[in-house]
Amino acid sequence: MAFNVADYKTSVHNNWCPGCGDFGILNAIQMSLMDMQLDPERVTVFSGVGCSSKTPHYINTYGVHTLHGRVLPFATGGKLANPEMTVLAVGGDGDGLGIGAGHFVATGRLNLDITYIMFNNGVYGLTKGQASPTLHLGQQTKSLPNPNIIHEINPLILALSSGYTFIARGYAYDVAQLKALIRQGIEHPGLSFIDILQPCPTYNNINTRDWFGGADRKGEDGKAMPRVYKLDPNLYDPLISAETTDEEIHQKIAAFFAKATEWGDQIPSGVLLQNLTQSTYEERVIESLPKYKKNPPAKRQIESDNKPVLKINTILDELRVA
Amino acid sequence: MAFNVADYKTSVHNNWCPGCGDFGILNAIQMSLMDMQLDPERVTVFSGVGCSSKTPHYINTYGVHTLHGRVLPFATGGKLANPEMTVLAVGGDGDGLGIGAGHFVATGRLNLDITYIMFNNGVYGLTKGQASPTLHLGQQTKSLPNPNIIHEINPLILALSSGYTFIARGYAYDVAQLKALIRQGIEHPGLSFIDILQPCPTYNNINTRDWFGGADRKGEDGKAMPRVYKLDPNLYDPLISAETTDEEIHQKIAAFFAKATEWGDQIPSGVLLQNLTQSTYEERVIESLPKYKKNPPAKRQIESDNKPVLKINTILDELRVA
Amino acid sequence: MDLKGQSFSWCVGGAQGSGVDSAANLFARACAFGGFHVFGNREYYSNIIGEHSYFEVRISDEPVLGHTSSVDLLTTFDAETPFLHLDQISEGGALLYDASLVDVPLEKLPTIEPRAKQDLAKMFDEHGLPHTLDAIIQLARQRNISLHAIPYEDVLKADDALGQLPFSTLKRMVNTMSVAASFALIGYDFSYFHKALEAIFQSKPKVVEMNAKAAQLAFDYTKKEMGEPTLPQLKPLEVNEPRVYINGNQAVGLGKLAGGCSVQTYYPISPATDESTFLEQHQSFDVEQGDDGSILVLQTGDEIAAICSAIGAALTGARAATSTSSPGFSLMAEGLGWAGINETPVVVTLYQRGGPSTGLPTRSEQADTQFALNIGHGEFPRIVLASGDLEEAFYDAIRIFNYAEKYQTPAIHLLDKALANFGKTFSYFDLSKVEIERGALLKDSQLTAGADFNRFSFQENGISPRSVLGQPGGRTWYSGDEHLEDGHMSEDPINRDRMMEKRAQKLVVALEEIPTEDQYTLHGPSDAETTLVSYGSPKGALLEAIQRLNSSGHAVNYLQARLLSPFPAQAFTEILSKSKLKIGIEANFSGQFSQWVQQHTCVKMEHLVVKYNGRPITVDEVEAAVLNILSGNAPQKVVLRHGI
Amino acid sequence: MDLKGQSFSWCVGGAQGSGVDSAANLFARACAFGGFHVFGNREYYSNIIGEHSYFEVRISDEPVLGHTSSVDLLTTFDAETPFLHLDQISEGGALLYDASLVDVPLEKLPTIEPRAKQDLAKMFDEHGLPHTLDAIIQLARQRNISLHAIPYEDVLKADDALGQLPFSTLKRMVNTMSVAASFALIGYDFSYFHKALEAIFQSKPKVVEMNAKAAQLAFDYTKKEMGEPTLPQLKPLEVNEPRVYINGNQAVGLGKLAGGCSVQTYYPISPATDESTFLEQHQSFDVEQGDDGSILVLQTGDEIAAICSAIGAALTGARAATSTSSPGFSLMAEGLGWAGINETPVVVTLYQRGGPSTGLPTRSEQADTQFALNIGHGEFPRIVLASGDLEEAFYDAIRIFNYAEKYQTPAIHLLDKALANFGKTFSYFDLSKVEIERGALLKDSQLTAGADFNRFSFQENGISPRSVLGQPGGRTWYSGDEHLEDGHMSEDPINRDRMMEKRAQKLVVALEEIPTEDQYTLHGPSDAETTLVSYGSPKGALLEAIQRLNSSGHAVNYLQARLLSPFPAQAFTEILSKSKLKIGIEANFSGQFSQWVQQHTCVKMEHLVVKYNGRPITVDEVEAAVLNILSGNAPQKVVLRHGI
Ligand SMILES: Cc1ncc(C[n+]2csc(CCOP(=O)(O)OP(=O)(O)O)c2C)c(N)n1
Ligand SMILES: Cc1ncc(C[n+]2csc(CCOP(=O)(O)OP(=O)(O)O)c2C)c(N)n1
Ligand code: SF4
Ligand code: SF4
Ligand SMILES: [Mg+2]
Ligand SMILES: [Mg+2]
Repeated sequence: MAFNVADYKTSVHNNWCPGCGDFGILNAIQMSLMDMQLDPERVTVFSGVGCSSKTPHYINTYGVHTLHGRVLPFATGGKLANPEMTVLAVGGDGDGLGIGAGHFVATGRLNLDITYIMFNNGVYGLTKGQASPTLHLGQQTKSLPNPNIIHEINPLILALSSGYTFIARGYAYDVAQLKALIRQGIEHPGLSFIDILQPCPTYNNINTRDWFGGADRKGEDGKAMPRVYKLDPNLYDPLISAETTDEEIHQKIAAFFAKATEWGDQIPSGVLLQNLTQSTYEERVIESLPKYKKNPPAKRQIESDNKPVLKINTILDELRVA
Repeated sequence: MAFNVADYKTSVHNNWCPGCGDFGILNAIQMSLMDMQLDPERVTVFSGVGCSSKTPHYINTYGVHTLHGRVLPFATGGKLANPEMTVLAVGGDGDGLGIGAGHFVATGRLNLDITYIMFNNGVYGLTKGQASPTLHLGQQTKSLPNPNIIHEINPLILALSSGYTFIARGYAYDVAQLKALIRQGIEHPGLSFIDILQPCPTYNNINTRDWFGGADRKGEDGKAMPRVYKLDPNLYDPLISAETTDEEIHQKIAAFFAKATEWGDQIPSGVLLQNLTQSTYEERVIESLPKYKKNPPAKRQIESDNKPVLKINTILDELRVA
Repeated sequence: MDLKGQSFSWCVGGAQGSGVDSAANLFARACAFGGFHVFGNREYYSNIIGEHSYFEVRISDEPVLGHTSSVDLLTTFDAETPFLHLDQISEGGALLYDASLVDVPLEKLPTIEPRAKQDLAKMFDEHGLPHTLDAIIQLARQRNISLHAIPYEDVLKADDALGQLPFSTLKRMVNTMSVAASFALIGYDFSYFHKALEAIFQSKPKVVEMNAKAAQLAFDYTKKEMGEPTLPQLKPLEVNEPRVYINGNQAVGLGKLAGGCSVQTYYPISPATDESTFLEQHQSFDVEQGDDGSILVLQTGDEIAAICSAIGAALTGARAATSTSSPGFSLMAEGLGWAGINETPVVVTLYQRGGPSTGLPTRSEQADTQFALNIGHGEFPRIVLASGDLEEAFYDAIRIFNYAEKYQTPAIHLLDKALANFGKTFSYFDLSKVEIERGALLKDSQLTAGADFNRFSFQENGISPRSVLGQPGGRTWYSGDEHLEDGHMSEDPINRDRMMEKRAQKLVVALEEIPTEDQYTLHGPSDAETTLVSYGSPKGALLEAIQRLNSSGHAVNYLQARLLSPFPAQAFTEILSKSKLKIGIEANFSGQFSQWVQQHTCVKMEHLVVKYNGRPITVDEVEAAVLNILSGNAPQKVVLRHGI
Repeated sequence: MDLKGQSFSWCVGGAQGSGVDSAANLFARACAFGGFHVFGNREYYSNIIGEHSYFEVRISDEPVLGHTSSVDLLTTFDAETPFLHLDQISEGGALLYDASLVDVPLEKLPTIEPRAKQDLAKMFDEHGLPHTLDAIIQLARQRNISLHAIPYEDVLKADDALGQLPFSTLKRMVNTMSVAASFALIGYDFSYFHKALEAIFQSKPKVVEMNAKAAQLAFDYTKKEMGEPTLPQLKPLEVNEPRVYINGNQAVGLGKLAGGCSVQTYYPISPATDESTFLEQHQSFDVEQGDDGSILVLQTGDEIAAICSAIGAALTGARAATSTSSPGFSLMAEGLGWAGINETPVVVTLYQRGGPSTGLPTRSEQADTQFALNIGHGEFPRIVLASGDLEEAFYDAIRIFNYAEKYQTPAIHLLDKALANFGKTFSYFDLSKVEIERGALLKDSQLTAGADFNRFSFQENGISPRSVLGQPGGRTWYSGDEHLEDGHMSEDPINRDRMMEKRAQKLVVALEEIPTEDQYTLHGPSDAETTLVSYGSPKGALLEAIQRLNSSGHAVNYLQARLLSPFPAQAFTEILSKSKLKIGIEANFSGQFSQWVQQHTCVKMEHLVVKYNGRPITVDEVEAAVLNILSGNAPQKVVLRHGI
């Protein structure tokens, strides 16, 4: 049975603003699922709360639209209980790096096999355009009464420090690249993070589609020189594998750092890091609890004819006093 | 008036376990306050909850023993309302990097002028020794039924990614160095983070005083070769100032990274980063609200003969409709 | 048609982002400039652009207390609004619509909710009508609603100058035109419209000019086409006082500035954020003496940080608050408990919204009542003060800081989305009515630098003189653990009991000290046999409803609670015992406030009138529900269901 | 002296980390091996090493229900314990103490609370006694308490072999010696002591050997020095059944394993963590068929993540729970609301501890009652089931998953620190008494892959058949926003009303379906004029107290609530209406459960008996309070203050 892209779409009316970057991301997710021919009923898309977090309602898989900032813990519980499911987590920059920053870090440490896609628009969209954690210091978008006095966070570097083993950046209007990145993220065995530059035409009048596209920077040929560029695989190798030496790792981290901090006129996109040397959380569980592999929590049989299956006496014997 | 070290001590019975590394840190804090001759009544020590967070009760300044994980937001409110106060924030690794990880990141972005001292013992001490976020993957301390399956977080790197502008590491049993580090942290104009390796003799039987001291590693002379060593100022320069070039900054970050990831047989201590190029939150407030400088919230006059001082009509005029 | 009870209800609807709010603002201001009292109710989706929103404006020559279920003039410029609001148009009312949209099929309107679409389709089928807007027009005609079609685009296109402009520009003016046409229908002096237009777009003369032109076209067109007026023709009134039109968020913000709040923390959340934005805009303001009028507004990483930072600030002596809505409030449970045990005066402004969970983020409910009264594990005193209207919201925003400081305890200012977004015209507020009372806050001169100090000293009234962080001579330890008088941790059972009793005592004292009129009000005839028991935003609807009921011979009064904690249980018991029929009225499912009353008085509410569809209770709903109950045919629980 | 009502109370105290728990464990086990029923109560500071802790063990030939205020034998090996516990020793009781400590001055004991120190000093001064332990001995002598001094160190030093060991090693054995000496005083068969010692230190034969030796010395020394026995001499009983000694954390952990919980999330917090540790230790276990007996225990970054991850797991069909205590619970408010609106069966095990805030982290209170019943903004159904003793705790831990799944709603298992740390001997639990009921959980065969599915379909009983994440044919959208039957967001007012009503209906059904005996129990004579109304951990004390009261001619019964939400209001109203005097008894300040009853029944509790010093209510306290109230001299609110 082959799934086509329509199989990943719902009929729910999409109420994002016209021109919102979210549309591109939504398409890319749907296309990557199709690309991989993932059975929509075996996929769950979790989200937080925000414009971007409405995404699951538009994707015809299982969808879990959770709480503001809590997408990762929800997704963690779902994935660990049913590891056979493909799990995507999606949400805004406010969701993931504002109220959700603690979970962003904690989940990084687990390296469980989910893919986290962050719609990074520099604002809290759904609450009408306040500065989000990625809005740069000193910038004043439309709805701010004063320039932003809180320093931005760099999502890529935070992901690195938190232990994400696949770190990429995409751009909402480069759906082809995005689709590939999401697929790579899903295929990566471990926790993937994809930071997506997402213009919010309604509230972010600084990092606009024009700005990312370099409409204000015409080259000699009169063409816009886009700010977002793709990492050249010949010049930048994001892979850390068992063969990579410590020395090389340090070099790669330094290169990662250099790329991750590029901003302004040159904004790299593509895979910035893929680390294959870390075990996943699921593997670690199996090490101490081999039964998990065959019978993860969602699949365990807990009753037989409505009676508990636990052999309780075995445990009671340990506690026996008479 | 000169303060001596006793002026920084309370008569409250200290109920830490005998041999706990916390004692050394407490002493170092008291000594650095004395060193700086800070008036105890102009200092507030905030803490979270945990063994280490009992610290304020032993220091004869104002003390605010807050909630588990919330030391930084409390301290932020206190400092911003009364910026004349010297504010220290103290607490455990669980407090700061477990439940408090979100605030750790968010506060880094503010770069306000407080000093955060983390008692890093690899365990949740007060709740009887569960793995804390800094306990390394695969380790099994005394009270763990199974080896730790969650990857550790590196506090130094997390601090860097979060925007802390002073990052140092101390060791609980090197009180002299610690005292100096804390003083530097307090003197640093901006947010300082001091990660302190703190043996917990009761629960952490891996990263013990002996282990840090290298008791298991005898040199040729038969002497223990300590794992913790001091960064050599001739070889490692942590300072980023207005003069530092972008190129140098990248080098420094790479060097920082290399040092921050050293563990095992070589554990660096000292100042790992001091960045003087960032404005503090207080400075940024003043830029858009110059009145803040002279009359911060705690000092503002809000009434005159019990009557509100607001000239309300000025604002009402803006909203006038008839 | 008559101006019913001197009031006239107007409503404009349309897609979010299409100018509904501006239209309402224009209408309201123009009415206010003409001397009318105005009341506004704003409804919108949790969405930025495209979903259906509407604004009801009710005007009168007397202050308007609430809004009604029906509207006298429904003004529209899209296809969706007539579909959704037809039923709401009053007997003898009017509908203004875009003539070019009559053929728009119901099915082509993606933002109409599936249930509504089904119901409409079914109704059309039953009436043998097409599934287009035309069906609505026909139904309106059947109901004798006066119909006013205006082809906005054609009207504009017919103009030489405007006709040249691109369609997208023209479209941005239909909202203004709909207001102008409305004024034509009610025969209003058009100069007030111009005044309002200028006031609103002060800084954009080009916008004013263009819109004025478009408006004139719409006004003239309507005048020409309308025939005999069917709506009341409104004549401007004289006003001898300056007035403002403000909404609840602004009223509270203003109250905070007046009350000396100098730190506000927040994390964005509807419908609370606008208050913080208002404060950010007014972070610097004029004061009677000196130049220190300022407030520090801190956007935190989440609501946990918001409450904790506010507490940290409060410990320094600054008056500190945080403002939030239901989900954010859920995250403040632990922080509030800390403030409770540490006797810290911190204010939380809570705008309740439709719950549970994310619920109905932009709709109203009073469903956090018991939660606010019980939030936080363990027991600690708290002040919970609930405002019933915007005037109370303003003064309460000041008073609550007094209570917080006098009783050294967290204080919750309980509001809701309805109040946040209700708008109303007011005379200028009078600050001479209020005092700033800082309670047992110690001056530096009352302390001895370096000396020992017991922040939590045992006192008969439970209130210990308070120092602040950094103050010489007031050195204190604060701890979330149970503590001694000096603040150091203690698990001693005897000290524990004393501390619990000390803290609880403060609320006993508060109940004695807070003026009765700030605790509750019995509105209407005190000897009425029927008593409506309520708190908060339904106040306006209740007040007008009991007026109507009493005029029609039903003796009904209304007991409004303001102070929910500490609760004036004895007074309530006495008042309620005198009444034969007690009816709890509130905007939630289970009658939470009635349960609170029952828990404290053991007096049963014989009936509950509740509403939980997220739309505020209207005057008509209250009136009808009470009449229904009085008729003896109502169930124990009457559910109000008006709302679009 | 007699074995009062067949029971004997023993208490050991000492610094945390000095072996108090091991001593108690030894004593309890040895008693249990000898056929006695054992009940234990453990008290300790929020501290790792050094602060005062104690363990009360009460034994009898019948099951012991609770603990008493007094102890018959106070066993000590430090100086602090006699200072603090002297008053507790019963008439005719005994004190065992370290003879070498008599000169230790009160002032030298840093861990005694300042208030206690002052009071003791004052008392010594009044009696003209020195401020040393000797004063206690003298006071005990005055009270005819039989005194047994044992010079632990000297006894050890006198031994050839042990005497050689370093002092630090010797010191680690005084706890064992104190137990041995205790057994000497009650003439117990010493072989049970040895059996217990071996059972406890199974894996450490050297420890067993050394301690056995030291114990023998203490036993012999005491036998020699004690003179005529003054305490009851206990003879072992026959047991014909296997028994366990377990505490509340273990009972709940076992229940979860039996109930099929396969995901447990937690963030460490006292007194809940031990349950999760128990589960981690038993993450793999034997089952009747196959080999899949396992539970995934996930330590999360905080309690917000704990509840959210548990919900995520529950959505996959796994039975999922999280276990926490009061501050952690405060952080779960928002998550619970999400589970509520999304009809997710997630279980929260809540061990209430002394609040507010960090409060008394290792003490007990029932002060989260109303909070648990109202937690979360907005209104959503929830099951709140409260266990009164360890047996109920075990079976309820199973049942609550059934309720959660049948009614598809979050469920709170309400416990407290007292229950967590109470220990009791039990016959083996009988799993044939319980069923696993999964409610409307759909099998794959009941669904059609690829077809549309309405997870929240409207049903008369409110319960919609449920699919799980990843299940073919059950595709669902979950949202914290109000939603349609398929789970997609909706702000339609009519759908909203229906969804609210659907969700609320589930609790109506639950109240009909849950067996009455699992909702509440009326203990004692059903026609008694006086009714004690309570829930949770005071059960044991209440049961024994009403036995005593009825034996002494007072007709008193006790209405125990188990199901707090949905609340059996009608049944309570009926039962309470029959009673003349209603007394609410609970471990908090304001009588929260009584208020809950009042809110639902409007029946007033004439008296409240409350305790809020963090120590569990004892049998004697209940008895005395009720007698006091019956005498007519008691205030409306009686406060219990026993506790050390
Ligand atoms: C606890 C809580 N606090 C605040 C909110 C209000 N809120 C809803 S969406 C949002 C921000 C959304 O910003 P982001 O995550 O960046 O998503 P975007 O809308 O930009 O896609 C906020 C603050 C909430 N729903 N819950
Ligand atoms: C909300 C909340 N969750 C859990 C706890 C329980 N708790 C108290 S201290 C602590 C951990 C302390 O660990 P750490 O911060 O590393 O400090 P340490 O004791 O090791 O110094 C925890 C989990 C709490 N007090 N509050
Ligand atoms: S507000 Fe911004 S992010 Fe939200 S839907 Fe509109 S354009 Fe997109
Ligand atoms: S448990 Fe560890 S960290 Fe806590 S006081 Fe004891 S030694 Fe120190
Ligand atoms: Mg965003
Ligand atoms: Mg720690």
